[in-house]
Amino acid sequence: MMQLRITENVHNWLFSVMPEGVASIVEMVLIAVVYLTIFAVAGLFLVLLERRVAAWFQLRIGPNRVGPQGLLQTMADAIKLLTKELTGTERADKFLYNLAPYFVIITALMALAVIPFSAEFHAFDINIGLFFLIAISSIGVIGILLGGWSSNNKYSLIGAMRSGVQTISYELSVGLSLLTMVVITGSLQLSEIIEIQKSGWLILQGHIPAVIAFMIFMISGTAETNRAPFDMVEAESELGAGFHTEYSGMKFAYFFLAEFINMFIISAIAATVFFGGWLSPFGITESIPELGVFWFLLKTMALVFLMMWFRWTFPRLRVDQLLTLEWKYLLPINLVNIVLMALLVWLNLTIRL
Amino acid sequence: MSYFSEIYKGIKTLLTGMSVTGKYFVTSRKGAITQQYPDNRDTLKMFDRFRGEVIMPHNEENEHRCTGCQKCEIACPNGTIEIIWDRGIDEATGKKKKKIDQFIYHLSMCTMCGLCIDVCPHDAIKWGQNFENSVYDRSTLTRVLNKPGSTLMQGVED
Amino acid sequence: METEILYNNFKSEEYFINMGPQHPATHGVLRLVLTIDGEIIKKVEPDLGYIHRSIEKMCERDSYQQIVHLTDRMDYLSANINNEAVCLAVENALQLEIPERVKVIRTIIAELTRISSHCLWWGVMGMDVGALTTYFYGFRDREMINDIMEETCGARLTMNYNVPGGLMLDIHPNFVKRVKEFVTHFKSKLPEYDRLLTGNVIFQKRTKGVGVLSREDAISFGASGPVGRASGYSCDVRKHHPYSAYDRVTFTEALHTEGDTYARYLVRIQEMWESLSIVEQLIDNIPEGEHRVSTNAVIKLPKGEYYQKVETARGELGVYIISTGTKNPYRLKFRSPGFSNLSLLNHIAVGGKIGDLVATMATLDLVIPDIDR
Amino acid sequence: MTDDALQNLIGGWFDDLEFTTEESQFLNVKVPREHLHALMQQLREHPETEFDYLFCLTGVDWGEELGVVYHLESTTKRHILVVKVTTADRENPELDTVCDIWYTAEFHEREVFDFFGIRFRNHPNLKRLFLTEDWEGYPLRKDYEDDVNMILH
Repeated sequence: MMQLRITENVHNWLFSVMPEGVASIVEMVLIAVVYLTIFAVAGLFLVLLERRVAAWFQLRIGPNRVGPQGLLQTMADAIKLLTKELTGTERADKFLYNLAPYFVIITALMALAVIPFSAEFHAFDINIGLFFLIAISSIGVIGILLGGWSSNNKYSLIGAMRSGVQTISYELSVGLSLLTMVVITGSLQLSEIIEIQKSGWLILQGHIPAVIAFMIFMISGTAETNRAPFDMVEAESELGAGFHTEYSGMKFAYFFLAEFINMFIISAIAATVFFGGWLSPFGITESIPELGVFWFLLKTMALVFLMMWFRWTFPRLRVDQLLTLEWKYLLPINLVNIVLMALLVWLNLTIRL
Repeated sequence: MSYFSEIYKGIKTLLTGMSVTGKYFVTSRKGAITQQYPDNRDTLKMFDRFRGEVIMPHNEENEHRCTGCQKCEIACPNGTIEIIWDRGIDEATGKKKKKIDQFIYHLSMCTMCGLCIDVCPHDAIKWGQNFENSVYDRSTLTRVLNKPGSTLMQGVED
Repeated sequence: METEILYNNFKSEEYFINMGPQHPATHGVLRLVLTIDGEIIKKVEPDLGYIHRSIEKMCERDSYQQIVHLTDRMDYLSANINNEAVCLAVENALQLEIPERVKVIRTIIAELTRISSHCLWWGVMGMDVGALTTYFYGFRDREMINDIMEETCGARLTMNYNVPGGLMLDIHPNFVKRVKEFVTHFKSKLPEYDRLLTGNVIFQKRTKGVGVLSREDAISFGASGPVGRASGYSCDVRKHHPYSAYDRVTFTEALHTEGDTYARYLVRIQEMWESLSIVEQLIDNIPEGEHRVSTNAVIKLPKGEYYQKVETARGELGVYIISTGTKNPYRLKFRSPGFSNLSLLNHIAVGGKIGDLVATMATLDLVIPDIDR
Repeated sequence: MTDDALQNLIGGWFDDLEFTTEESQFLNVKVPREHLHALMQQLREHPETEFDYLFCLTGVDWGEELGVVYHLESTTKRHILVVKVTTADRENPELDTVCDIWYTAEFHEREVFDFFGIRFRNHPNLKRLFLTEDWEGYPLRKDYEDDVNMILH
C-alpha cells in the first residue's frame, strides 16, 4: 500500500495546491524526470553488470577499482565520455549525424514508459500497450540507419544497411511471437495481460506453443537489440565498430546506453508477457504489492542474464545466415505456432490454476 | 524431418557451448586468471632466469668482475653496450693493465637476447629480474653499470 | 528471368574499402584493399610493408650468433622454431655433431611453442567469428606454456634460447615437472575447446564451405602447414624432412581434404593433440649429456649454400644461407610460411562476404612480422 | 629421382645448362635467362620431374650480376632441384616471370622486384610490395647506400 500512497499522495497534493492544468504539467515533468533517472541508472547498472558477467564467464575479475567492488566504474566512464571531444568526419551530413543518437535514445525512453514495473508504477497504461512497444522498437533502427549513413564512412554504412535488413526481418518474429500470446490474453493492454496471469503465468498457461513463442521471442529480441550473436551492425572483427564508428564522446554513449536499455526493454516485455510481470510466483507475496517491483526486476534481470550468456558464448552469424534463420526457420515455425495456439485456446487446452 | 532434427541438433550444440561458459561463470571466482599487477608486487616474483635488464653485481667492497675485455660489446647485435676503458697501473705487479672506466648500457636499445651474458668469460654481468623499466625521460635508460669508484675484484683474471 | 531484369536495373557499383592497417581482424598492421560489391568481395589486394624491418639485410651485417635473435622477431609466436631453423642451418654447414639431449629438448620446446601458438590462434579465431570468450580460455592455457618458457629460457615470447651448437642454458630443474603438469591440464581443457566452439552450429555454418582451397592450388601457391594440410596436401616438414628428434617420435600428420575454413580449423585442433603426444613421448626420455657443443667465438661458414626447412606453427620456414666463407652470410633469405599463405588470400576470399573473409583470414593464421620480415 | 638421373634427364632438354652439386646439398642447375621460362615449364609439366612446388624464390646480388634462385620440389616424387638464373644488366635487369607456372611466384617476384629491381616480363602486377612507390633504389643490392636508415658495423 506504501507505493500506492506515494504516487497517489503526490498526485493529490499537486492537484490541491495548483490549478488543474499546471498540476498536470508539473506531474508530467516529474514523471519524465523519474524515468530519465531510471534510464540513466539502469543503463549504467546494466553496463556494469554486463562487464562483470562477461568477466566471470571469461575467468576474469572485471571492474573492481573505482568505488567499492568497482560499482562506480561505469559512472567514471560516463564522466569520461562526457568530457571527451566530439569528433566526426568532415563531409558528414551534420544535421542527421547529430540527430541519430537522439532518435535511438528517445525511442528507448518511449518504450520504457509503457513497461509496468508494478501495479501502480506504470506511467502510461494504454490499451494497445504491446502494439505500441512493437511499433516503437522498430523506430530505433532509423537512428542507426541515419547514424551509419550520415557519418560518411563505409564501415558505418555497411553496418547501417545490415541493421536495416536485420530489423525489418526480425520485427516479424517479435510481433508474431507476441501475437501468439495475445491469442490467449485477448488483450494488448499490458496491465490486463498481467491480470490474466494471476491464474498462472502465460508460459504455463500456453505450455508448448508458449515455450516455443518464448524461445523465438528471445532469439529475435536479441537480434532486435543488435546484440551478439546477431551483432552484425557492430561486428567489431569485421567492421571495426559498425554504425557508430565515427561517433565519440556522449553521442557514442547514447548509442551505447540505448543498446543496454533496449536489452532491458526486451527482457521486460518477455517477463511481462511470459512470466507474469510483477506477479510473485504462486502468489507468495500477494499481500505485499510493493514487492511487485522486486519480482519484476528479478525476472527481467534473469532474462537479461540469459541474453548476456548468449552474447559471451556464441560466435556471430553471417549476414545471410541471419536472414536464413529468420525466413527459413523462425517465421514458418512462428506461423504454425500461432495456429497451434489458436487451436489450444479454441479447444480450451490451456492450463489454468 | 531433417529440418527438425537440424534444429534439434543446433540447439543442442548451443546448449553444450553454454554449459561450458556457464560452468566457468560459477567457478571463475576461484580460478580467475587475472593478475592484479601493481597490487601483487609483494608476492610477484619473477623466475631466476627472467631477462629484465643487464646488471653488474658488486660485492661489499664495491668490486666488480669486469675486466673490460669487450667481448660483450662485440657480441651485442644492437650496440647496446659501450665500454669506455683505460689503462691503469696494476699496483701488485706494476704493469700496465686494462680497466674499465665506464660500462655503459643502453637499456632502450637492448633486445634481451642474452648474447653478452652468454659470452662473458668472468660472469661480470648478469640478468636482473627488474622489469619495471618505464621512465619519463628516455635518457635515464642509458645506465652506467659499474658503480662509481668500483674496482676489479682480485683474482678474476687469473 | 525476372530476377535478372531486376538485377540489371539496379546496377550495383563496386567500391573500395581499406581493411587495416588498423583493423581488429587483421591482427597487426596488414592492410587489405578490398573491392566490394555490396557485401560480396570482388578482390583482395594486400598492401604490405608496414612493419618491414629488412631482417634479411640486417643478417648480412650480423654474425651467425646474432642472426638467431633476429628470427625471434619474425614469427614471434613460434620464435623458438625460427631460432632452431637458423641454428640447424649453421650446424649443418659446420657439420657439428649435436648432442641427443639438445635435439630432444629442442623438439619438446618446439612442440610446446606450436601448442602455444595454436592456443592463441584458437582464441583469436573464436574472437574473429564473434565468440569473445574463447580468447581468454586460449590464453589461460597459453599462459602455462609461457611460464615454462620463462622459467627455462628467460623470456616469454622472444626467447633466443637456441644458439648454434645447442642451447644457451640447460633446462631448468622444474621444466619436466611443469611440462607434465601442463600436459595433464591441457588434456582436460582441449575437449572443452571442441564443446565450446567446434561443435557450435553457428561456428560450423560460418566456416564450412568457406574459403575453399583445392589441393592443386594449395601446392601452386606454396601453401604449407595447416593451410596446405587442410587441402589434403601432405606437407609436414617434420615427416618429409625430419630434423632434431622428429625421426624417433610417432605422430600422425593431420590431413583433411575439404580445404575449407573448417578443415583448417580441425587440422590445427588435431595438431595440438599430436604435439601433446610428441611432448609426452619425449618428456620422460630426455637423455643426459651436454646442452651445448662449443663453437668458435667467430663462426665462419664454409663457402657454399645451405638450405634448412623446419615446420613452424604456421608452416614451412626455409632458411637459405649463401656463404662466401666470411663471418657474415653473403645473402640470407627466409622463406616464411605466412608470405605464401597470404598470397592465396585473394584466390579463396573472392565471392565471399566480409564475414567470410575474416573467418578465412583467421584460419590462415597470419602473423604480420612473419610476412613483412 | 636421384640427382644424377635428374641431371641426365634435364641436361638433354637444353644445351647450355650448367649442373653442379658442389657447395650445396641439392642439385643446382644454372640456366641462361632466355631458356628460363621454357625450362621451368618443362620441369613443371614433364611427368618424370613434376616439380609442382616452388618453395623458395630468392633474389641474389652476386656482385657483378643479379640473379634469382628457384628452389623446386616435387610433392609426388620428393626430389629437389635448385635453378639459378642471372643477368649482368644491373641498370635494367629483366627476366621472365614464372608466375604462370606457380602462383606463389607472383608475390615472391614482387618481393624480388622490390628489393633487387629485377623486372619480370609478363608479370601481371609488378609493383612495389613492401616499400612505398616512390622509394629510390633497391635496398638488398650490395651497392645500396642509405646514409639515414642504414646502420653498418
